[in-house]
This record gives sequence, structure tokens and C-alpha cells, in this order.
Amino acid sequence: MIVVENLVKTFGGFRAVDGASLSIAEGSITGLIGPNGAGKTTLFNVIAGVLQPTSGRVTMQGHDITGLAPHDLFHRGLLRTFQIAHEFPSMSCRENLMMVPGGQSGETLWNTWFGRKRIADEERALKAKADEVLDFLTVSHLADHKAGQISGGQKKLLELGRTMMVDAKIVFLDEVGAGVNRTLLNTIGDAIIRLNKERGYTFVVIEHDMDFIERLCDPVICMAEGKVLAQGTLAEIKANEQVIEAYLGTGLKNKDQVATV
Amino acid sequence: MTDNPYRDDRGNNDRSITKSGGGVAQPVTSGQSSPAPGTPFLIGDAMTGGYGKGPDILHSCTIAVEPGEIAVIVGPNGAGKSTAMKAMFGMLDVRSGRVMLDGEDITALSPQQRVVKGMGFVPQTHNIFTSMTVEENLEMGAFIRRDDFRDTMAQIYDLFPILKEKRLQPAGELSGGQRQQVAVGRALMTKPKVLMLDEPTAGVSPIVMDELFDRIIEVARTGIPILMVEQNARQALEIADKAYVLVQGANAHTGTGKELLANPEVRRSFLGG
Amino acid sequence: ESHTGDVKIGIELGFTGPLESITPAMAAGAELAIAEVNAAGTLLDNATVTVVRADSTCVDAGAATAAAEGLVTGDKVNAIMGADCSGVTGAVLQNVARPNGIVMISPSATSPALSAAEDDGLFFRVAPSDARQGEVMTDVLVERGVKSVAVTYTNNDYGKGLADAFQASFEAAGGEVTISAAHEDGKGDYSSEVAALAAAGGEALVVAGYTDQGGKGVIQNAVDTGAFETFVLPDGMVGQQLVDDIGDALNGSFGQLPGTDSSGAETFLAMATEAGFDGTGAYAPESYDAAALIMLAMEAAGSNQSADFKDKVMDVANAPGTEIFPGELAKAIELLKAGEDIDYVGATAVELIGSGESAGNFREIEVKDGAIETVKYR
Amino acid sequence: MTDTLRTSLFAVFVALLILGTGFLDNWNLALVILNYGLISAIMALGVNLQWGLAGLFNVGVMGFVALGGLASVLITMPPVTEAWAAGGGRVLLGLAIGAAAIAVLVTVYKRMAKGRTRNLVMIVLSIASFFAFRTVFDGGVSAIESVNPSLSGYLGGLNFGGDAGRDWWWMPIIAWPVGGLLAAGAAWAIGKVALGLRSDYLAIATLGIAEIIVAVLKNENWMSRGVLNVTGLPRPVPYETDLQVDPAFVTAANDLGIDATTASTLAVKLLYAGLFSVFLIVLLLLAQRALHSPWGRMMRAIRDNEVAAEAMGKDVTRRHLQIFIIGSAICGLAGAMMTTLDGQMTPAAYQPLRFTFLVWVMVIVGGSGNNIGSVLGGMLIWWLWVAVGEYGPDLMIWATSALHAESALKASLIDSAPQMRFLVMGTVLLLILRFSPRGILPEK
Amino acid sequence: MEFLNGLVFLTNFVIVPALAYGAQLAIGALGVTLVYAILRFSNFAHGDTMAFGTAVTIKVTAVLVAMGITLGPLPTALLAMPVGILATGLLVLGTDWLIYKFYRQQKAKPVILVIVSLGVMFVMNGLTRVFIGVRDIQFADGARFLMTVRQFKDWTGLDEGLAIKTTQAITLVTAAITVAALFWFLNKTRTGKSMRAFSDNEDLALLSGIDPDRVVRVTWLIVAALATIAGVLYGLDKSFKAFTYFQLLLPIFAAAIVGGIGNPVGAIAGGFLIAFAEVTVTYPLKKVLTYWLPDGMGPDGLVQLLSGDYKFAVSFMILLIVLLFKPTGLFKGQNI
Ligand SMILES: Nc1ncnc2c1ncn2[C@@H]1O[C@H](COP(=O)(O)OP(=O)(O)OP(=O)(O)O)[C@@H](O)[C@H]1O
Ligand SMILES: Nc1ncnc2c1ncn2[C@@H]1O[C@H](COP(=O)(O)OP(=O)(O)OP(=O)(O)O)[C@@H](O)[C@H]1O
Ligand SMILES: [Mg+2]
Ligand SMILES: [Mg+2]
Repeated sequence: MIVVENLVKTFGGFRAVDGASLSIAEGSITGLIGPNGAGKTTLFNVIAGVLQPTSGRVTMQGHDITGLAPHDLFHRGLLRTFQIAHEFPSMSCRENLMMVPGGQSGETLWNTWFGRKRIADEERALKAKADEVLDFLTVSHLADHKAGQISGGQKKLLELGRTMMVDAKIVFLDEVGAGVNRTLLNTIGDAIIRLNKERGYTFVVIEHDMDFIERLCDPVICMAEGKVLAQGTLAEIKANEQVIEAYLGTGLKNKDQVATV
Repeated sequence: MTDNPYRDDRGNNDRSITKSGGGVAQPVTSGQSSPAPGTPFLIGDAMTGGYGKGPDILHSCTIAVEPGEIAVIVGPNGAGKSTAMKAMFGMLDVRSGRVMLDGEDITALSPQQRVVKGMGFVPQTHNIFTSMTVEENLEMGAFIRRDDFRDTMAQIYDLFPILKEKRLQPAGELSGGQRQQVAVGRALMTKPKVLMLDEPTAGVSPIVMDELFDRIIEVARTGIPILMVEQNARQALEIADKAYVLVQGANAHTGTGKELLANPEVRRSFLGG
Repeated sequence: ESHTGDVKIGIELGFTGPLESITPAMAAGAELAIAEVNAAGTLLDNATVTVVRADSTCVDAGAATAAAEGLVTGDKVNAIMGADCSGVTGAVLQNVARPNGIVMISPSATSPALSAAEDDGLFFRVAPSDARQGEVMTDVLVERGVKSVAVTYTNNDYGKGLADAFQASFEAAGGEVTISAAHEDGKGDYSSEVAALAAAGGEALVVAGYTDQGGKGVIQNAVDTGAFETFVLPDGMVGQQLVDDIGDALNGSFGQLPGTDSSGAETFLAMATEAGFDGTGAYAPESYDAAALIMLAMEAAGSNQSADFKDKVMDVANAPGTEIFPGELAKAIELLKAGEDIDYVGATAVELIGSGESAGNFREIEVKDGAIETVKYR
Repeated sequence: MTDTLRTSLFAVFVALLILGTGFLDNWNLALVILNYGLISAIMALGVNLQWGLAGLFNVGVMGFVALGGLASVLITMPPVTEAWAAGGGRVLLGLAIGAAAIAVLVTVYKRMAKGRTRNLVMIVLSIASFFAFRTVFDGGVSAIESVNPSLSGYLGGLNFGGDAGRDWWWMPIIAWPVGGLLAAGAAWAIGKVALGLRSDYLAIATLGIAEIIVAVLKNENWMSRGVLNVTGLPRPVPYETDLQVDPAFVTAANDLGIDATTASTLAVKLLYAGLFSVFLIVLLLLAQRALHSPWGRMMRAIRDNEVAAEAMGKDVTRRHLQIFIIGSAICGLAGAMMTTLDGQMTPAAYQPLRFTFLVWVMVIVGGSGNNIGSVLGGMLIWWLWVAVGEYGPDLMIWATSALHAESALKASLIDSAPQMRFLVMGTVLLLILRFSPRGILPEK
Repeated sequence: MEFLNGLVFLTNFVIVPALAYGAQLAIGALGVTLVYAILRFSNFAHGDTMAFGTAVTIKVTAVLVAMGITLGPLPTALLAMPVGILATGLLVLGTDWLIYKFYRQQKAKPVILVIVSLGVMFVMNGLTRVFIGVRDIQFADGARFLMTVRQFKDWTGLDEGLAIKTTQAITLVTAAITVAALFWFLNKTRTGKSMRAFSDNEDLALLSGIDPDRVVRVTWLIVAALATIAGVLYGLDKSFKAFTYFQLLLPIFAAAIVGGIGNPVGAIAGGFLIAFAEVTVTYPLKKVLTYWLPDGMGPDGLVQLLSGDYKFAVSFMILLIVLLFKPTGLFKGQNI
């Protein structure tokens, strides 16, 4: 589906992504893990067109998509969420969702003046769809709240909700789980699996919660220092010495003190 | 497009676009504290309040922590956990109820007066100075300290080695997890008498999370009370001495970490089974 | 409608905006004439003249039109002394004065385009035409043997019009204009203008500007850097304040301004000093004359209605008749009442020609020992 | 208070201000204020589309207004045949060379590979074409400018109606949309280059471009006489003086019990008001429809967060360009109207304070993001701008009446009354913003 | 010799005036940039703040001179300047307390603050005019020149002269001192760093124990000092007129922006860039070339890059070109 070849992205002299090569199979839910600063988000940003790569190539279903603008990629079916929520603060949560689908006829000025009937119909459908998504995310009570005024976790949910508004081919999720309640995260995990199974979405998931990765992802790619460190099933990754050292660690050292009270 | 995906406000760093008006937290403006003997070290007692002129978010919510303890707040998204923290820190008007620290009623104190009283806080979002270097961020953490804070800084660099490496880089250019480490480091620099952390581990890798929890336990055992919001509830509750479950701005369950972990209803509803 | 009764005159000048520093003296000049007539108390049927000021802003046609509308339809003035800048003057004339049939006499609008504007005989001006002054200035330079000059002008219709007229006439007379560069008023720093002027060179620098605007800034800078030693000063630049500000360095500079071999200018100066304002301020004497003309024309027509006295303005301004100087307005009124002709000379040797603009008799001056001295009349 | 109630109250208030001026002072003044107010409202609408809707910080309003004014001259004035004969062709040729040069430069820049050769070629080409352009163009210009310089010296316009263009009285109404088009064209070019800039930088860039546009208008005499001004522009409404001698009109006026002069001045102003209102209402309607539609939602999303909007498939650059052009075109339209209303083109009149910042004040005070708010804000602020100049001095006399008649303080205070326009204007602005920081009609 | 003449000519008309003008713009731009960096809005009232400070200084100077107190060869205004700074400081603090504070508490959008500052500009504008009038005032006393054209010619024997005005020298010296002090303050002192923190993230600054009111106070005081210094230097070098000071706002903003708004180094670079651009781009090279080129090869035309008509536009063109290639100004804008 997506093939990344020798991708390099430097900031000043710093190589945030340092010759990473990986491929993402169609229909998979690929996990992307790695220590903080490994370059995962930067990799996403380069693939999604937010950043221009210093060198390297990205192809999607055989087409070269290196350096295409994000809005182009969106129309090719590539969606992403942001690690730090990027809501539209002055718009209501529902509007945050309703704005997503591309090619709405109401986005042409001419239609807003003379094609009001058609727009009204489309809007009705969109609204229903948005409400459905909000309901799924358990935040239907926030539909008319301004997105700038909801809690941090709710913003992350909205972020996810946007990807559910359209039929995507591949969705990049950057730490959807951080700050989201675990019970809800499970539901989200179910939804991802369902979208994957029923609609054939491909997912790439960055996440630090190993339980979540375990439930969802196969294969898992581990990055470190801008390179791909290991790739395989989670079990394989978990057994990898390097990964343990760089990323997973060996648990709390102060465990003994926990019991004091 | 800006070259920095984190800075979503059109690189403008002004409040023009991204920060919407209305519903803003109104910090308390300075007032007097008064003695309130016989209360826990830090307690937000029956707090009720909300943003600006909006509806109440907190409904008579009580949260307390004693020296040497780790208290953890969990709850669904939007329950009011962050709001409760802000209320205790004076970032928002408490309409009824009070906040007490070390036997003093500090409800009327402004946030910076509370800092002087020894409170440290890591907010959930916007918790670093993006345009300042990592080192300057830490220095700002020590703003109220008049003593030599170099060894505290060294300790923090020990704890988060990556920060030492990125010492001279603007914090806004760091990765999500690195930013989180800066934020916690900044609060630790205060050498606070009480430390409040709003989701300190969101986005940090397992190894750093372990380090962080280790460090939090250490700090707590030196006698500093720690109040922490966590979504990574299972791990947090394991190290918690006391835990609160907030639902819709009110206390739903209270107990030791172990108790709540053992409570099937809490597990199912809030801890993800 | 009564043809007598009290008289209202609107004074519309740019009290705010780029000319705000010279307009107070202009208004004071006009009010001096009005005070003089009021002191006599004999105008028409012992009418009292009242003044209504309005702000033309000099640049904003919309605001100027609204202000004039307030004067004419609101305060019901009988005539307007103004406006100052040609742009707003045209707007006020077309949008307010003509539709309402109100006489306007401008002290300072010099744009030739205004001569051609349709005015139904309502518009006059006492400022000289640019073309005439260009010729006079050429004569002055040629007589002094100056062969090449640099020219800088304030970038408006006055400055540009004068500079163009001068350049044409000077070059026709065999002189060389090394550079003709605009300067904008209201800026403090003129080093780049002077740098360009100096680089182009020339025996003298012609400054078609205003005494305390860019013109002064340019001279100051040119003096400081030693770019030029002699400056040629047209009417907008002749003022004692300039001489005082620049100091010795201006000695030897020369120029010309409207005036005849009469004591009018000096008398006006003395009167202004007594009244407590600077009579040498640019267009202050013209303003006195404009206001005086309005009132004398009313007296001549025996009416304060524009429709009646608009035809008398030329009569009182020009020969034949007894010459009238500043301070003699009461006498002029007496003469008119007696049915005699007058020839208003005033402070600036008013002589109206064509469709009502100044004929342009000029007084050549030179700065000597920090004072402005008359050399001769042209 | 509901939104509708608030809106109606504000509208009624503005109407009362203008009507009050009419009843208490005089109707001519009220109508002058109304007419310029309507034009200001259109400008405010344009700026509101750009800022309120898309977050584009355009501080170059003045430039687009001036371009509209230029269009008015170019369309409504009769052509100067002598000037065309003297150098019209040459100037056109020069302009063509200039345009061709730019096209060539752009192609070269796009085709050649980055590097020193390209830079060199670019520099050589630009210098060569600059000289070619200047040689051809300057000759034409000086030929044109020497045709009766004090009265024409320019090419004139396209109005072939007789009697100095007055027979084609409808030309100005055509000139208005053309003003919009001219501004749109400029906005397109500017937007292509400058819209990538961050807000404050975009602001100063547009400010600079506006200054450049005005500088061109001031100095290119062959086009619109520069600082020498073009006067006597034809109008779409009859002349008062003609009405005053029209027996039918005079009788009609007398029947109404108004004297002919007053009636004529009022009639002309009312006609203008009618024309302007039609344009304003149509524009407002279109703007409202656009705002409350998916298009408006998309624009707000872009304003809120460009990165996210881009990731959600919205072509931010294109949309920015689109709204920049539309807003600027509206400002150009208003500029053309204003020049027609003034009856003359005065480039020196284009001051940023009046044509950029005052318009911004209108938008912000009215309520940015709210079309109706900014339109009403335009009327309100314009009323204030005039009223303070009009009534300020009277107020000052009244305020100082307690002082001794001869006192120097009183005299100096009365003398400085015109300066009170700034003081009062500032104070009122501050008061409005104090009590309604998001404007009188905030974005909902 | 010929070469030296050309050089002196260039120095006299281009380099020296542009240096002085640039320094004045730079200090003005520093004030704008500081308000932007810390209080986050473009302060349109800055020009009028400068005018006010200068007006007070002028009044005090007049009193001093009347009392017979002067500074010898230096302008008396330098002695009066601290009073001007003080008065301006009080004015801006008062303004802040009365006006800006409210919007800060409301967390109003910066554009609101920009428009508010426009209102403040109107008011200050009016106040200054009522206070000192609209006339042109010259208040430089003491020795006018450090070196006159004549002295230079006599001294060197060159054909061309070089004049250095006392005010130009003072401008450069004061500018250097001011800038150095400001930099030291912002980057090295605790207060300076806390100001930067405040500008970055107000809420977090609060959480770090930084007193926002103090930051704001200090900022305004520095801004008042910068404004007064810039205004007085400018007025000494040229002359004082309220309207001119308002007009100065444009080049000052241009300077701040071209350098990268919010960045003090940028403000300084921007000031000089704008000043030099204004002077050089429309500068006719004719005379200099006549000196420098071999005899007989001197040009006939003026050899002007662009006609002087476009001087004002040209400085903006420079600005645009810089922004096209460096979209955030010469020195990346926005932070101190
Ligand atoms: N704009 C930038 N300028 C300089 N360095 C940057 C910039 N953006 C990211 N970096 C650096 O690049 C590295 C990779 O960052 P990235 O955000 O991709 O990490 P990540 O793998 O997503 O980490 P996390 O799990 O913490 O989110 C980090 O070390 C970061 O400091
Ligand atoms: N700035 C604000 N203005 C108005 N309402 C707000 C604001 N911030 C949050 N809220 C509302 O307050 C409620 C509680 O928010 P809070 O941030 O305290 O939740 P939380 O428990 O921290 O959630 P999370 O786990 O998602 O961070 C939410 O319903 C949210 O909509
Ligand atoms: Mg990341
Ligand atoms: Mg929270």
C-alpha cells in the first residue's frame, strides 16, 4: 500500500528521520512504536505531506506521492490524525466533523448562492453522519460545544472522529490513545478493527500503550533514532533485546516502595 | 505551510486565530490566605466552579493529599479532572468550596502566590515554553528559587537524558514525548512542597514512563505529596496511595489504589476492563 | 428671503492632516479681516459677521464634502473661505458649493485644473497660477545669471504644477534643470532626497514646497550636508519662520511671491503681529484677502446672498477704483456705500483675471542678515 | 439577548443616528453621511470576508480602493484623442514589452535548473528587458504628458459619450464593477506572491503594496494625471444645477413645499443612496449565503487551523487566494463608487489612516466574522468620523463656556477643537471595544 | 584623490545620514518589537508615544534653557530626556492600567488589541497636539556640528566635504548604548527571561511564579524609554512635528517586520536596512561615478536605479523582496 524508501528528514543538522525504509501492507493494521524522539511523528508528517523530505521516496499503491500537498493526499484517501490535537476551536464539534468530507457541492461559491436545495440535502446527510460519529465516540452531548472548549481527551476523540467521516484507504493515527480513557480506548480499538475488517481500511498506528498495540496491530515496526530498528509481530518485537533496551524497559525499579502504605 | 507541525497557529504565536475567545479560565487575582487548621496537607474541599460565565463543571468535588502520598485522579474524558486541578491551583474561580494548603486557606490566592507557597503544577496541554530552549524552560521552573539550582537541573538531566542532549534547542521543536519530559522537569525544578501532574505520562514511551513513575515514587517518599491525573490508570493506581474517580465533576469513588483496582465496576467503566 | 441680516462665513481648511501646521495662521488671517469688518460694524445693514470653521482635512474628499455640507446646508453660511488643498477644493466646489449656489474663495488652491472647472461663476482664488510663477522665477534666475538648478517639489498638485511650469520656462530660457525630484510632506527625514539632489548638482536648489513641511526639511538637510548654498524660494516657501529656523545659511537665497509695490504686505504683517499670529506663514495673507473679498463683494452687491454678490467679486478686486490695503476694510465699505468703485489690493496685491484667479504680480525677495528683503517688483 | 434582537437593535440605532442627523441638523448632511456610509459599509464587508472569515490580515485596503478609483477614471472620462495620437500606441507597446518580459522571466525561472547560470540569465534578462521597456515606454509617456499638461496630459478614459462623457451617464455604473475587476486582478497577482506569508508579515506586505499602488497613481501622470488630479468625472445621476432649471422638477419641488435648490441637492443624494444600497444589499445577501454554507464553514476551519484544514483535504492556498480576490474586489468596487461620488480622482487622498485603518475599525467594532455587524459598523464609524468633526468644535465651545471669555486657555482649547476629532474618535472606539470587545455584533 | 573625493561624497550624503536615520528607526522598531514580543500585538500608538515623550522633553528643555541650564556643546534636551522618559512611562502605564489590562484579562485576540492601540493612537495623537500644538519645533541647541563641510575641506584639502552633526554622533552613541543595555537585560537578567517566558505562554508563566503585572509594567517602562529616546534623537536631528511622528510609524513598522517582528536583532537590522534602502535605491550615482571613472567617461544621465518619485515605494519593495525570500524576516521573527 505504502512504501517508504530511504527517507531522510533533517532539521538543521539533526536527522530526525535517518534513512527509514518500510512498507505497509494493504489491509493491515501496522503498529509503529519507538522511543520518544525516534522520528515517528516526523515520518508521518513527511508521508502526509506536511513536511518536505530531505531525500527519499514515498509511494502509495505504486504512485509516487513524495512531497504531495496534504489536501491532495486526502483526496487520494490518505488521512491522518495529529499527536497534538488540531481541532478547529471556534467551530462546534459537529461542524468540526461536517467540514471533513471533500467535494461538498456547498464548497463552491456558486452553489451557495444558487444551489441551495442541493446543499440542504447534502447537509442533512452530513449532519446525520456527524451525529452518528459523535454518538459512537460517546460525546454526542458536545455536538454544539465549541471544540476549543472541550477537554484534552475529548479533542483527541474529535481528532479520531474526523477520520470516520469519509471513506479512507489508509489512516495514520498518531497516538490517539494518549489522554483517552482506557475504557473508551477499547471501544475505539474495536472500531478500528471493524473499519479494517468491514471497509478494508489500512491503519498505521503510533501508540505507546502496549496493550492497545497488542490487541490491534500486526505487524509492528519499531523505530529508533530515525531508523527502523525492528519489524515483526509484537511478540517478536517484545523479545528483541535492542527494543527492550531502547524502548520497553524492564518495569518499575521502585516497585518495592509501592507497597509501603 | 509552516515547517513545524506542532505550531499550528500559523506560526503566529499570537492569540489571534487559535485561542478562541470566551470560556477562558480566569485566574484568581491575589487575595489573602487565612489559617485553616486540622485539614489535610492539600485539599480542594467541595469545590464547585466552571469556566468564565459558563455552567459549573465541578460539583462539590473534593480532592485531598497528605505528605508522602501519591493521589491519583482517574475518570472518563471530560469528567473535570483537569478542571479540578486548575481549580486547586487558582487558575479558575471556585464558586463555592475552598482550597487549603498546609493548614492555610489559600482559596483567594493567585496562582503565582500559590507557587510561592510551594505548589508545583504540570498542566495537561500548553505545558512548556515553546520558544525558549529546554534549559531556559527548566530555569523558568526555578524562577522563584533564589538558591543555586544547578544540582536540581543536573538531577533532571539524569532522569531525562534526552533533555540534556537537546538542552539548547527550543522546546517547541521537540517530539511529543520529549515535550512532556520538559514539562515534568520544569515542575520538578520548583522544588515544590506539593506536586500536581496532569497526565504526565501521556505520549511518553514505556521506558520513560517507568522512569517517571519511579521518580514520582521517590519524590513522594521524600515526603512531598503528589497529586496526579492519569489515563494510564492501571499502572497509576498500582503506585497510588489514594485514588479518586471523578465522573461529571463529582466524586464517584474514593479509596486506595488497590481498592479501586479491585473494584470490578471501576475496572469496567474507567480502567478498560 | 431677506437679502440683509447677519452674515456667516465658513472657513474650511485642513486643520488636521498634512497641512495642519500652516492652517491655524491661515484661519487667523481670515478672521483678522472679519474682525476688522465687525469692528467697523458697517457692513450691509450693520450686519455682524460670524465665522464657522470646518475641517477639510486637506486630503479626504469625503470628509471635506461632509464638512462643507454642514457649513452650507447646516449652518447656512453665505460663502466659504477655502478650501486649502486643490483636491478637496474641487470636491467641495462640485458637490456642495455649486449645487447650493455658494461662493467659494480659496486662498491656496493653485491647480490649473480648477480654472477649467465649471463653477457657475462661484469659484475664485487669490493664489497665483503656477504657470505665471514659473515664468517669473525663470526671469529672476536668468537675471541673476544662474544657469543650472536642481528642483525639488512637494508631491501635490501645487508643487508638481509649479515645478513643471518652471522647468518648461527655464529650459526654454536656456537654463538646465539637473533633476526635478518630488518630496513628500510630513516625513522627517529627507536625506535621500538631498542625496539625489546633491548628486545631480546645480548652482542653486529650487524648493517648491511649504515653509514648515518637506521644503524646510530639504533645505535643512541640504545646508547641513553642504549640498547647496543658494536656495530659490517660491511663494509657499517664503516665511520668516523658515529664515529663523535655518539661520545664517539662508542668507543670499532668494525667491518671489505675489505682491506689488505697495505697503499691503507690511501692513498685514504688522496687523498679524498685533493680533498674535505669524503673518508670514504660508497663505496667511491670501486668507486675509480671500475673506476681505467676500465681504467687500457683499457690500458692493448690497446683499449677503451668493447669487447676488458672486458677480461683484471681480469688480471689487480689480481696477478701476480706490486702492484698498489691509486695515482699510472699513474705508472700503464706506466707499462702496457711497457708490464708488474700489480696487482691492490687500496683502497680496490681488488682481483677478480670467474666471477669477490671481493675475500674479510678484515681489522678488532676498534673505539678507536673517530678514526677508524686497528686491523689486515684477 | 438573542442574536436577531441584538442585530435589529443595532440596525435601528444606526438608522436613528442618521435620521437624527437629518431631523435635528439637516437632511443634506444626513444623506452625505449615508452615502459615504454605504460605501464604507461595502469596504467593511470586503475586509470582513478576508479577515472575519478567512483570517487574512490585509492592511492594503487603501490600494484596492485606489485601484477602484482608477477604474472610475479609466471608464468614465472621455478619451484624450491628442494624447492617444501623441503616444498612446507607444505606451501600450511599452506595457506589452513589460508584460512579455515578465512572462519570459517566469518561464525561465521555472524551466531552468536552480543554480548560478539561472541567476545570471535572470539578472541579464531583467536588466535588458528593463531597459527595453523604459526606452519605449518613457518616450510615449513624455509625449502624452506634454499634451496640454496643465489640463490633460493623460490618455483619458473610454467614455465616448458626448458632452465630456455626460451623455453616457450610465458609464459610472459600469465603472464600479470594473473597479472590482481591476482590484481583483491586482489581488490575484499580489495573492500569488504574498499569501504564503504569516499574518503580520502579510499585513506589512499588503500595506507596502498599497503604498506602491498609490505611489504609481501619484506618479504615472499619463494614466490619471497623478497628483494633478482628474476632476469633473461624469455621474450616473443628474446635476443639481440642471434640476434647478428644469421646470418640471421645480414645480414638483414646489408642490412638495421645498425650494428647488434644496430639493435638487436632496434628490441627487437620494438617487446615489438608492444606487449604492442596491449594490450593498446584493453583496450582503451573497455574502450571507456564502457565510452560512459549507463554504463558510470551510473558510472558518481554514482560519481556525490551517494545518488541520489542509490535512482534511482543503486546498488552503487556493481558498486563501479566492477570498483575497473577492474581498479585494469588493473594496475596489467601493473605491470606484467613492471616486464617482467625489466627482474626482485625488491620489493624494489615499491615506492609510482613512482607507485602511478606519475600515478595519469599522469591521472590528461592528463585529468581525459577522457580515451584518461589519456593514453596520461601517455606517456607525463613518457617522462618528463625520459627526466628531462636525459637532466636536461646537462641543468644545460649549464645554469651555464656563471659562472666562478672554482666557488664553479657552482660546487655545477652541483652536485645538479639530484635533478633538482624533481624541473623541479614539475615546469612542475605546469605549465601544471596552464594553463589547468582540464587536457590537460578535460572530455567533 | 579622485577616488577619495568620490568616497567622501558618498559618505557625506549616503552613509552618514543613513546611519543616523537607521539608528533612529532601529530604536523605534525596538519598541514596536518589544511590545509585540511580550504583549503580543502590533502597537500602532508607538509613533504617538514617541511624539508625547519628545513633546515633554521639549517643554522641559525650554524650562531648563530659560533657567540658564544647558549642556554646553551638547543639546540640553539630553538633560531633559529622563523627565520625558518618566512622564511617558507614567502615561503608558496609565494607559495600560486604564485600557490594555482589561483586554489582557479577557484574553482578547491580538487583533482587538491592535485596534485598541489604534484608539489609543488617536487619543494620544490628540493629547500631544493639544499639549504642544501642531507646529514644527526645533529644539536642538549646543554645537550643531562636530565637523562642518568647510572644516573638513580645509583640513583634508579635498574638493568634497564631510559634515558630521552633533546630533548624528549622539544618535549613534545613544543607540549603541541602548541596544547593548536592552540585550543584556533581556538575555541575562531574571526579569528579562521572565518577560520572554510570559510572552511565550502566559498561563505557564503564572504557574512558574512569574508575576504578570510586573512583566507588563517593566515592558511598558522599557518601551516608554525606547520611544522617548528614539523620538528625542529624531527630533534633535530633524525637528519635531506631531504629524511627522505619526507618519514615522510606517518605516518603523517596516523595519520591525523586515527584521523579523519580535526579534530585537531584527529590529536593528531592519532599521538600518530600511534607512539605507531609502537613501541608496533612488540615489543617482552620476557624481560619484564621475569621480571614480577615468576622465571623460563620466556618465551623462543621473544613473539612478529608480526615479526619486518612487523612493517611498522602493523601501517597501525591498521589504517585499526580503519577505519573499525570507518569509519571517531577516532574523526569524516572533521571539526574543
Ligand atoms: N521542527 C523541528 N526542529 C528541530 N528538531 C525537530 C523538529 N521536529 C522534531 N524534531 C526532532 O526530531 C526528533 C523526532 O521527533 P518526532 O516528533 O518525530 O518523534 P516521535 O517519534 O514522534 O516521538 P514521540 O513519541 O515523543 O512523539 C526529535 O528528537 C525532535 O527533537
Ligand atoms: N476552556 C474551557 N472553556 C469551557 N469549557 C471547558 C474548557 N475546558 C474544558 N471545558 C469543559 O469542562 C469539562 C471538563 O473538562 P476537563 O478538561 O476538566 O476534563 P478532563 O477530566 O481533564 O478530561 P480529559 O481526560 O479528556 O483531559 C469538559 O466537558 C469540557 O467541555
Ligand atoms: Mg510523536
Ligand atoms: Mg484533562
